[in-house]
Amino acid sequence: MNAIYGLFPDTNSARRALAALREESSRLRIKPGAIVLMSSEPLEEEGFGWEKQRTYMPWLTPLGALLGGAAGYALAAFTQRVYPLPTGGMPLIAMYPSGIIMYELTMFGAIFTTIVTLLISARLPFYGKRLYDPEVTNGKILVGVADPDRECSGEIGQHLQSEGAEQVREFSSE
Amino acid sequence: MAHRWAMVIDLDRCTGCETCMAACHAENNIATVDAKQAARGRAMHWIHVERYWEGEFPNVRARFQPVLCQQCDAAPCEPVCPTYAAYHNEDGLNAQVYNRCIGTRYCANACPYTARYFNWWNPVWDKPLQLQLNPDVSVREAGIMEKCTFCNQRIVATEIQAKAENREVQDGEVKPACVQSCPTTAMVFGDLDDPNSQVSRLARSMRATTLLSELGTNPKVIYLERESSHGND
Amino acid sequence: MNNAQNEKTPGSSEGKEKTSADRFHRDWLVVSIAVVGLAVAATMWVSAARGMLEGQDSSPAAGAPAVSTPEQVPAVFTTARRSFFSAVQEYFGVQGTPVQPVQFNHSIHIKNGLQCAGCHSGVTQGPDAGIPSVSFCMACHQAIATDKPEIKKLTVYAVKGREPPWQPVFWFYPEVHVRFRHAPHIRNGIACEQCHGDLSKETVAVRSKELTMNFCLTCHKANAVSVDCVTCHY
Amino acid sequence: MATTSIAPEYAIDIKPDQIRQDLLRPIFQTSRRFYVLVFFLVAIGLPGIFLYANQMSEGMGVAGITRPIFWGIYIANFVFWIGISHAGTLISAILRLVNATWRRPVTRCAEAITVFALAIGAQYPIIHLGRSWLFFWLMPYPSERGIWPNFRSPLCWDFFAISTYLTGSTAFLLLPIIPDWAVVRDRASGFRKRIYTILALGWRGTPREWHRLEVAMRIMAVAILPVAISVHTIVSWDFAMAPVPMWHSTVFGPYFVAGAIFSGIAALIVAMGILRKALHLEEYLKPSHFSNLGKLLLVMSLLWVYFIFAERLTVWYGNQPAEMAAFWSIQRGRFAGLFWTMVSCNFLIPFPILAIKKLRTITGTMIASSTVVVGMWLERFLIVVPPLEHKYLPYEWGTYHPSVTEIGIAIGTLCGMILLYVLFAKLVPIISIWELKGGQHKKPFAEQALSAASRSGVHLDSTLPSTNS
Repeated sequence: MNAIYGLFPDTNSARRALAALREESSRLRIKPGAIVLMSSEPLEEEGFGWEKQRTYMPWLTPLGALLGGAAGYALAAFTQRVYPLPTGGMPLIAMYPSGIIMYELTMFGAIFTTIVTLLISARLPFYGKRLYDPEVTNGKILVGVADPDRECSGEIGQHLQSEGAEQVREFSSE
Repeated sequence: MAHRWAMVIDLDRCTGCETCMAACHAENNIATVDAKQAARGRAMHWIHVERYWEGEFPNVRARFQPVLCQQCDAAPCEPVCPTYAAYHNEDGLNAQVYNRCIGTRYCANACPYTARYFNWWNPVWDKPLQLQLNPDVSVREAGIMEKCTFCNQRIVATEIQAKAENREVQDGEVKPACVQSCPTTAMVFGDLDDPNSQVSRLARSMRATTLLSELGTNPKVIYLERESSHGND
Repeated sequence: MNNAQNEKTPGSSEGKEKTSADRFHRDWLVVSIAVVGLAVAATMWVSAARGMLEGQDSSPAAGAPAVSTPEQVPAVFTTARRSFFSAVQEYFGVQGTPVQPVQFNHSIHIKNGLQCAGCHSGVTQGPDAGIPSVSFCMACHQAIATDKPEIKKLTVYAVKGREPPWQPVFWFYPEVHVRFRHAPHIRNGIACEQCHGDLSKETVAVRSKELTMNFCLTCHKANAVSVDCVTCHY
Repeated sequence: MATTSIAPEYAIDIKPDQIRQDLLRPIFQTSRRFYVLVFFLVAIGLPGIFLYANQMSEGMGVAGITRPIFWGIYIANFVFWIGISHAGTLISAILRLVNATWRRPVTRCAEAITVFALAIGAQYPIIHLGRSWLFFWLMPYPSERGIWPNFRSPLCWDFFAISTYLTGSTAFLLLPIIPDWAVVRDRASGFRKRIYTILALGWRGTPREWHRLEVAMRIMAVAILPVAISVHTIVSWDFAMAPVPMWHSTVFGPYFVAGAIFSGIAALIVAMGILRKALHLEEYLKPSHFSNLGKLLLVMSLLWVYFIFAERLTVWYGNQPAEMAAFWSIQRGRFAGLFWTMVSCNFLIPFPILAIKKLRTITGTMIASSTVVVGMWLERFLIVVPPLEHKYLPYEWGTYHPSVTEIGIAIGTLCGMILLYVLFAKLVPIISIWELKGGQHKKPFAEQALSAASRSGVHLDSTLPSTNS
């Protein structure tokens, strides 16, 4: 993968660069989803695409919780039947204790699903080589284009430069 | 054929001779501890005789009450054990499975009678005293909870014998060591499910009572109160 | 906790500061290891000494003054494991392979028409199957196969009037607290080989089946016998 | 989008570069004091391990517990540490949910207390076992015996509750550290760089990563609260489910939870105070933070007094002989000194300090918190021991004195906890760098994340939305 990107000192210039790239995307032959943004803190302001982010996580978590609860009941019920001990006429599967186990496993399911969903949907962990610049954690905002068209990459670089990029760099995974 | 093993102890007959304690120690391989440990409360007696004084000096009278695991029907020790080491079997025994015990000691806390004993150390016998250990009963090691089993080894042996002879276990056939050794026959052991057993008849006595009955543990050790405590003394 | 020391040290060149700091760190490392080692040794010593005292105290004869000298400390029987290694072995249920004093050949005896209970006579009566005494063996072997080397070994034991130290093949660690009774199993028609394997194919008995709890439970459940814990564990 | 203004007393007016420099300093610079501290903690704590090994080889007899006091300070410590663990996640989750902007410098050091106190506290049920090496029988796993744990036992509930809470709070602590580890990764070199590269999971800071992290943290904040409550309720049921006089009480659940939060806040204030001095975080942990947490501590102190009053009054009115024996031994007997020390530590001393605004300074809250931590340990001790000494049958009463083994192990675990915390503060920025920066000029993330998520269409497949808006 190749990329060209600029490092911006503040949100305003980064936002302008983003807007410019989006506007000119067809002319610069930028593929959909190829514009890359990286920052050292969440950029929740308008113009950074935050409003377009969407995840199934709030739906998957209750699902995981349900699965956890069901597993809790299955565990409590199954294990009691495996080795049925005399209960003196009381139900073999004790209701309140099973409820407590179910409750804890419900919460465990929810928490576990959330963690797994986070890692999968954020594509973490990833240890291969991919577009990144350590300047990001210095507070710079990285705006760039992945796999730019070879003829247009120079122009993209100029755009980035003109919108206030401190540096324009190129990245190649080879 | 399920049973409901129970014991009746007639307090009028108990003389406090503590033969039951000695018999229990011999039968069940109960570890002895030294004086220092005993003073710290670590002596183990599955059955022990409690002494009360009645009346004002000099007109006092000693009263005795043998206390052992009450083999509760609703035993507080059972549900709290995380490994099912304390559980109830079909014969109504409040059983303790040594090999399942991991030593949480929760059952001992839950037991209102403090009838459970913990092996604080590995038991020690001077050689050749180990030769008198009962081979029918295991020797418990450190970290394990133990308590009166109603001499389960005798119950099992009797049941096996009865089965070999193709008959039912007779009333009075099973005798735990304490019952067997009691010189005044203050203790009677038997099946509470059998309405004609001696235990059942005595348990229907007007004098029948249980220890800490207000706790609802429903013990299967039934004490026959002293006549004298009704004012006949 | 862990910063700013460098700020406080008087200004000097970077390199010099670093070497002195390095030496400092190394010194501390040495001293730390030394003192930690000492702490370990001291604790172990204290606990060992205390353990010895406790061992004496908890023996019933501790009250007697005579036991204070080491040679008079009575040999004791205890459930404590002999060593850490044996405790680990027991924890993992390692039983090892027994080495028998005499290479007893089961298959020959069975081929010659002997029954298991003929020699292991306790099996129909009590908990233990039992091993016949050497005199029982000699009843036949005074006359039969006296020239075989193993029989000669056996004869030596018989002449000395001592039992060969047979090693158990099927046994449980005390910790499992199993009280197994042979007699009821035999009475209910359980064949010996169901638990002990086919001895007619073995010479010296080997542990051909692992007698785990699952092994017992499978059979007990299949035959609708009690699986109550205190049927076996007490 | 409007930005919320932050009250001036909480505003941290430091440049991002300076923030990074301040917060990363402990990671890259190691002082002598760090080595001295670690050395002493190891030296003092190590005997605990050997005492425990000795206890396993000799038997539980080396501990002071005896019949009928089968539980001693092992269980008191267990409850105490689990209580301390309610410092972080609970407080941090509540503050996150109510969008308290002043929480930002506080959350991570609080969450770290949770994780480590829980890890230490969870050792105690194992340490106190007669046969510790079989502790895994408390866990449900298929075995050839076909016997599973008894789900009716509160100890089994403990296992589930603590493992859920430990998983949740560890995630709650670790997830927001990932971006900070990325910061360290980009500055480190050599061996350290390799370690932090692994820890940072390849974090880059794309909008997708940030968004998922923030949604996850919001969900976690909601999910961890009921878990935290349930954990200490279940710990209280270890006692309340046994028919022991003074244990068998319905008030124990909320009473323990309140006590846990109480001791947790106190431990947090103590830890913050020490961190502030040791790591020179005066610019970050301001007096207003201590004052705010002090107010919270004040509320919990009052709640604690209310609960202990309710607990004792009902026992006293009930006047049951068995309960009264334990009751009087605490109020007037052998434990009276400890009881009144506890009341002083938990209420009489901290109340005026925390209630009077002039005294609610950093020093003031530190003093109050220190006494509360001591007082809450005494409370746990008084819950465990006196009732066991006075059960139903008077001829079974006994006395309990902790032994060297028990005290040594207690000290060992305390040192272990501090050591873990010191190492954590050394390896991880103890204040979240990105959250601190984010909090300086923006609306709290959670609200925004959710409103953003709800407004837009599902978009899972790109790092940034395409341009056709």
